[in-house]
Amino acid sequence: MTGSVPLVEMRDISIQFGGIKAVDGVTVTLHPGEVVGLLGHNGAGKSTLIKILSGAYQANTGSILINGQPVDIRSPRDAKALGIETIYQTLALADNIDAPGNLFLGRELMTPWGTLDDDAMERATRDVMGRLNPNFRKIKEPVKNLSGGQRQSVAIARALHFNAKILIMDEPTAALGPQETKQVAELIKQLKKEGIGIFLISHDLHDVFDLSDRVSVMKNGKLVGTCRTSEVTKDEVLGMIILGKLPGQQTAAELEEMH
Amino acid sequence: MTGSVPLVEMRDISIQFGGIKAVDGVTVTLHPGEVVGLLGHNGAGKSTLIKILSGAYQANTGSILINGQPVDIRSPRDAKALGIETIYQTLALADNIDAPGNLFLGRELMTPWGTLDDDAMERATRDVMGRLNPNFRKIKEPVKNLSGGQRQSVAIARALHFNAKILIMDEPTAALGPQETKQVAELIKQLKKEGIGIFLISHDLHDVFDLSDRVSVMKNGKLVGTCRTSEVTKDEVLGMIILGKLPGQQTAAELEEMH
Amino acid sequence: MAALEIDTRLLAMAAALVVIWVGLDILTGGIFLTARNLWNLSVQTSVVGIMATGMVLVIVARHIDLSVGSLLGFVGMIMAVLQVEILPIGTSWTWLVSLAAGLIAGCLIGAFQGWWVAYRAVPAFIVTLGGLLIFRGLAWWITQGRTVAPMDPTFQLMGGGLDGSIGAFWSWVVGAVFIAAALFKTVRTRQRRNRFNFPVRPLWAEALILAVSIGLIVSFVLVMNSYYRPRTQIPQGIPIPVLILIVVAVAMSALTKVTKFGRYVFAIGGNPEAAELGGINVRKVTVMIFVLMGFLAAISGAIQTARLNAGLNSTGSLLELSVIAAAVIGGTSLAGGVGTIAGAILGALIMQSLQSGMILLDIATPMQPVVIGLVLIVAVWLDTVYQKRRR
Amino acid sequence: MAALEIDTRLLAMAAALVVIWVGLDILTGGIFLTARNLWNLSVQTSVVGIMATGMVLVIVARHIDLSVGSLLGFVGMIMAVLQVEILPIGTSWTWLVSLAAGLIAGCLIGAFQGWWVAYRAVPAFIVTLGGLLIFRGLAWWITQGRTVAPMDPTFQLMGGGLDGSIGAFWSWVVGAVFIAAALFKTVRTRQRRNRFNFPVRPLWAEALILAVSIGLIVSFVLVMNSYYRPRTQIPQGIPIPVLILIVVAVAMSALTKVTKFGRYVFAIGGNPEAAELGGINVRKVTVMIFVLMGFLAAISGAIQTARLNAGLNSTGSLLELSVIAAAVIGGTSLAGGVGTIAGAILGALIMQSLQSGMILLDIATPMQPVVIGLVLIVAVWLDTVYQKRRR
Amino acid sequence: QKVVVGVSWSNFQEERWKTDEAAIKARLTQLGADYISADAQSSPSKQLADVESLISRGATALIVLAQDNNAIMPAIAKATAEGIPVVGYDRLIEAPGVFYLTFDNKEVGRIQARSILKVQPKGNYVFIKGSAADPNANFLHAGQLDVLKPSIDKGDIKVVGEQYTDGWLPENAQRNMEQILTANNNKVDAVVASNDGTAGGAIAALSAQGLQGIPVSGQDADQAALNRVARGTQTVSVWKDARELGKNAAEIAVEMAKGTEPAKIKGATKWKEGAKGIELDTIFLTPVPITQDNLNLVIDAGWITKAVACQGVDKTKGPKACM
Ligand SMILES: Nc1ncnc2c1ncn2[C@@H]1O[C@H](COP(=O)(O)OP(=O)(O)OP(=O)(O)O)[C@@H](O)[C@H]1O
Ligand SMILES: Nc1ncnc2c1ncn2[C@@H]1O[C@H](COP(=O)(O)OP(=O)(O)OP(=O)(O)O)[C@@H](O)[C@H]1O
Ligand SMILES: O[C@@H]1[C@@H](O)[C@H](O)OC[C@H]1O
Ligand SMILES: [Mg+2]
Ligand SMILES: [Mg+2]
Repeated sequence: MTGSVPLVEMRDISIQFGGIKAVDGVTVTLHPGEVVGLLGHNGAGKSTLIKILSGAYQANTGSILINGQPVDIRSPRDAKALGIETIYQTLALADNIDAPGNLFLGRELMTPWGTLDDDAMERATRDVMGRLNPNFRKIKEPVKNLSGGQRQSVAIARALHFNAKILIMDEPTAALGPQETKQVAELIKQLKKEGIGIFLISHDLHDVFDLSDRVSVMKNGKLVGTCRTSEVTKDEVLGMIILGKLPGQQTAAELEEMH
Repeated sequence: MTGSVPLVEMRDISIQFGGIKAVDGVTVTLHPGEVVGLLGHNGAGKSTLIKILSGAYQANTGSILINGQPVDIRSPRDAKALGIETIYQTLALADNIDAPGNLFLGRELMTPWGTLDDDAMERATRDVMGRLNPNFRKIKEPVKNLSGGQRQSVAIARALHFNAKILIMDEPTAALGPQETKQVAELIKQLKKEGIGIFLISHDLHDVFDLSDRVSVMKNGKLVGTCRTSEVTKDEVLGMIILGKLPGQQTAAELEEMH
Repeated sequence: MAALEIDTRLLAMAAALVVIWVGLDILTGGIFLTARNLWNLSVQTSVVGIMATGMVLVIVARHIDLSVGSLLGFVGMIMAVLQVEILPIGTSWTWLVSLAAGLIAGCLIGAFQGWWVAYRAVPAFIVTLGGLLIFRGLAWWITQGRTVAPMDPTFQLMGGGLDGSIGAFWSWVVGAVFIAAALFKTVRTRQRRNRFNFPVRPLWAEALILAVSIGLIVSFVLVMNSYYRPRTQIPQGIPIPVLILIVVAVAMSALTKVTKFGRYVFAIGGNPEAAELGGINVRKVTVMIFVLMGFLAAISGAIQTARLNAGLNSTGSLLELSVIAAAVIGGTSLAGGVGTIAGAILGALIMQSLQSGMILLDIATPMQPVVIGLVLIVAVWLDTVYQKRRR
Repeated sequence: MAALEIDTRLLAMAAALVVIWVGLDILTGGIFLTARNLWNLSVQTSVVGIMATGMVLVIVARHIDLSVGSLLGFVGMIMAVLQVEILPIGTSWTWLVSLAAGLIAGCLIGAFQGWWVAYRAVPAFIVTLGGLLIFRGLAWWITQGRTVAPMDPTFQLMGGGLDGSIGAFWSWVVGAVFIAAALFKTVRTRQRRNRFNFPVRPLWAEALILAVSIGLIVSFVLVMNSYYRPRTQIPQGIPIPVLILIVVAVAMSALTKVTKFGRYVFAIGGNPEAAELGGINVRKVTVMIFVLMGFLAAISGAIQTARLNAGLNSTGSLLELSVIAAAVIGGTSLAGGVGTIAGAILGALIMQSLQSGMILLDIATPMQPVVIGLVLIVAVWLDTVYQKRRR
Repeated sequence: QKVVVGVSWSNFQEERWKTDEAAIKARLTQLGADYISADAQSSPSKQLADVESLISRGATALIVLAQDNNAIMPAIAKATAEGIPVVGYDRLIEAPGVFYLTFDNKEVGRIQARSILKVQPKGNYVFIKGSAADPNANFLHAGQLDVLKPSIDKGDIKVVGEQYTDGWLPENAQRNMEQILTANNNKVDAVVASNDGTAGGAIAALSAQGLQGIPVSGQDADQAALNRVARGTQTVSVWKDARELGKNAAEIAVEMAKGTEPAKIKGATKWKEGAKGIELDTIFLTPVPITQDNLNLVIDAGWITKAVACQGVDKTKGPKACM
């Protein structure tokens, strides 16, 4: 798989805030039907890296290739046009608008008269939310009145509903309950089958190991390395995260230290 | 332990938003040196319940007793005066202020001249953050420029620094990396030893089982029940969360269904 | 009550308006609720009302426009100068060309201000405070402070002066159109919701709401038709500026409720960053909002200039405050994300009723702003309390 | 450069001011940078500058105060009436009592407005818009529009008129005090940071900053002392209103930087909810902010009234706009949470320099607001650009 | 039917209008007519609404102090259509049938200029004009130039500063004066200020430079201004006896309400020198310059008490009226 043209290639990406490099020369790839876990300590630069792909930030240097073609992503609109959907760590919901409004934000369904088709959007929302979070009732409520997990469900539903080719999930289940988390895991497997490429950021090593084909680990803005999950242990990955060294370079003593 | 006077008793608490009961007749208790896990699906009412204890909301009905004495908590100030510290799910940080400023917000250290002692606060912050999140450097940066996990570290540090008697932690590790999460777990064990009572809300069943003495499960605003973690299995608790039934009432078929 | 599914906040405001009207009528010994006064009141409300609908969008999107008064004055002056000094006097198209030029100028100024706000990230407060100074200065500069008069006779009709009403027959036609529209909308909504098996209002509730709406429309036309031209028995009917206000209100209501643009404005107000991340072209929408505001201010400028039958450099001074106040009294939140067109118009009506009421009551001049100021504060406070209760 | 650790934003503004000054000096053929003009400029700046320091806090806490102009006028009128019509004329304490009464009135009005904002949750925009109307009305109402004059001679000194300066000797004393304070602060800071082994500025940087500060203080005193009393060789020295401005600026700077209150104001601006959850009594702090604003407006009211040597009902009209503009040009963010006192005073100075400069240049009156408006927009834009760059 | 006279005021910012109002009210009461009023607060559009309200309230005659002589026309048209007679008060309203009662503004400007010219025939002159938004400011200035133009042309008088005063606000006048003094290094010999408020601001600026005492003009005979005249810091204030104007207006309004034609009003003369050349029936009252020499005029007339006018005046050196 790694031989073929990757769906996404972020090449030598750097960005700095006020002189400090938040992401520093990072290269990652993603193939169709693949899940790549992005790991790293807090502040490692994971969110910043994927926000460059989703159009929220512009890299200072480096390039992005989609299907081998260099692309110029200058805004979230550009990313969406390329089939990149994102679940942001901050959720990015319009608090004063209800779930259907948020779900279809920027891609509203219209009646033949050219007006918003609120009923159709409500219908669709009930469907998708029903699958994701069966306890969810507050369809007509502004999302600011929802609980943390309910809000996250809305954000997930929005990214899933629009046939993405590339999906970015930044801590998609941080606020979700066990049942809802399982639903999302199921969904990821489903999407994988459909050939969608997924960047998954999560602090839950179990989840990442269950779902990812490869993991890329970052530390202090730099890429430590990328491994196939089938070829490393959880402890070795933890070593990458904490020590910032590739599995081959980790000593037994260092690994012991971690526990 | 359950026999003695509880440190906290929230008795028959209800609150409603726009006619809908978010919390409905819930009673929970907490003893000194005890960790009580609060579980439930998204939107079950966990955050709302503990916000009543922390003074952010006022209950419509019900009463709160601290050490057996009824108390009237009308504002976060009242709660703090009673030794109740809270880590909010939303973190509740002032984005434009740096980590020391947030850590000491409302309880600033002063010089003998009656002015803010910024140096002393910076010193103390470096100490506590160093323990919690060793990668953390951005002491003088407004917290809006921190990563999700860095922000959460600041919120945790704030709650821990002031010798709480009662600690409320609403998803304290949702955004934390594996190493940072472990630090927090260690801290909880440490605080337990010191006789502090802790309400812990988390979606990570593993964590909750590791750390809690008892778990209280909520569903749709109501209390399903409370169990000692030593007396139930994870699956039974999952059953309580999803089915809303006590372990004794769950049928094998229902439990099977869940998987 | 719940079955009616109506915006109770608007209802509360309407109730407040009724209380104010009845109170003023009693205090003025029956002058306030005469057809003549209501007719005058409606004309006086139109200028602020039209702009308040635009201000709702501006404020919902978390901006503010302090320049509308100056903009109105400047555009009014442009139209006046065109009619009096540049275009040939007395042709059938003079009024049209000058009106069009004014509306275009309003849009351009709006675009100019919107550009600074959207593409240069200068806070709207500053841009429009600058605009307030700039356009007031330019209005003066055009004629070096001279008043320009009189306006083209056709143009004058927009002001609702002596001939500026549509008469009894056309007033009834307008009423009939609105009744038909209300009926049509009710039926369509039921059809569409039934399509998805969504719950609909019970029939009795639907009927009640329709009956009240029709009743209001009919009473409005009746009142407008009971005010006669001076010393005749010929009914005035709906004044043209009021007709314009009605059209603007309907159009703006539709814009906020059933178009993408309206949805985006609210989304931006709820969370500008989220709107951007959601793929909305926030900057474009922002410019559009200010263009719309400029356009509406230009309409108001035309009405005001026509009504005064003169272009003055001072026209519209301090009007921005009334316009913002109308929007806010009408339930628009200065924190953004919340507001309704109908509310803004009710707000304008309340403000104007108080203002005229005080003149009728002969309250000492310096005390008039004091009363208005207090009412403003108390009105918004009551609304806050009411909102909290409902939560 | 980095070793200097100074607020580069303030530095950029100071640079802008220098550019404007030099530009105006060239355009006016050397009139602008005469001691006389700078002396006048400093007096003219004091009224707006004093209020702008308070406005910084108001805006940082996510509020706004539109009433300061009216409040100033109302309080000024109270003081004038007390001096001329109520208290015995010519006693030694007349000015003191009336001044105290005015300051108390300012605080009370501030408390009144703050109470509505904090405890009744009415947006400050509305409360102070109401206040703008109310206090302007009351200022008129007190004397039914009559001008009240002349003021007590001692009181007049506050206006910086003919005798209202402290002379050469005391000006040097003031300068010396400031130099001593600068030295003391530098030493203390180094001591404290060394206590914790925190990094300190390199000695050369410290010395450079001190040298520049002392240079500025000395030049200021020199300029104030090179302006002589008319037709004499006696130096005027620092005018009293400017002295008041300096004291206010220092006090407000300290308030924002080294007190709990200041910290809380910024926290509220950053996230009001978080501040409340953090245990801050947000409502009390909010009331205090408005009390402070009222107090500062009252001081300005005293200066303005003394300067005009008359109480007028129109004093302070539209001044709120200059005050807000000064704060915003000075880097205060209307979104809350960000702002500095020094910036606000620089902002006031820039605005006033432009205003006086245009009169010296004899720019047509109506064009003056046009220029000010454009500069306002461009200044804030440049600041935004600059801020973005630094990120 | 009872006569109800509605008075539409343009504003009350200047002190004089309160006196006008009192005079109108008093005379109407004597005549047994009702007084109703509204204040447009300097807004022409509010004035239109005001007139509408006055008509709603049953006015049978109107006295209108126009904020703007053009924008007032629709209001006049409404009144005329309703058959309500109108007295144009103090400021010209050029519409057929309106009775015009005034002091001529241009004449006021001329008086101001003449008084200054008399004490300072040569030198550097400054014009502190009225509000740019008030057309009256230009009429006044035109009158001033009528008188001063020859001297300016000859070069006797040099205009070294000329500024409008935003909103007639004294503080703006003060700032402008300060800048003009700076620009001319204090070489200013006379100030033609357009009313007493702006004169006050200008004098405050002059005093700060120790220049109090150079000639300054004004108008309205404001109390503070008369006191300045007594102290010698202001040269002249043009007194337009508002009480006379008010009393006359009340009488004319009542007569017209009872059906008297404008032309039949006692003392009315025909006049058509307005911009549009419409023939109006008018009565002009004469404005009087008040200087130290005739200060007693206003005191004797009861316009101001001697105590207020002469407050703080040196009894030995002060004007005769204060002795
Ligand atoms: N301010 C509010 N206004 C209206 N409804 C609210 C408000 N806050 C919470 N709710 C509702 O109350 C219910 C309980 O919310 P709460 O935040 O307590 O859930 P939770 O158990 O903490 O969920 P999560 O695990 O997702 O954080 C939810 O249905 C939510 O929509
Ligand atoms: N807008 C910003 N301005 C300045 N610094 C920023 C900004 N956004 C992020 N940073 C910094 O960049 C670094 C990387 O942040 P990022 O959010 O990418 O971390 P992360 O790996 O997603 O961490 P987490 O697991 O905590 O979410 C952090 O040190 C953060 O403080
Ligand atoms: O009397 C003056 C009046 O004529 C003018 O219009 O406004 C200013 C007043 O002082
Ligand atoms: Mg992140
Ligand atoms: Mg929660």
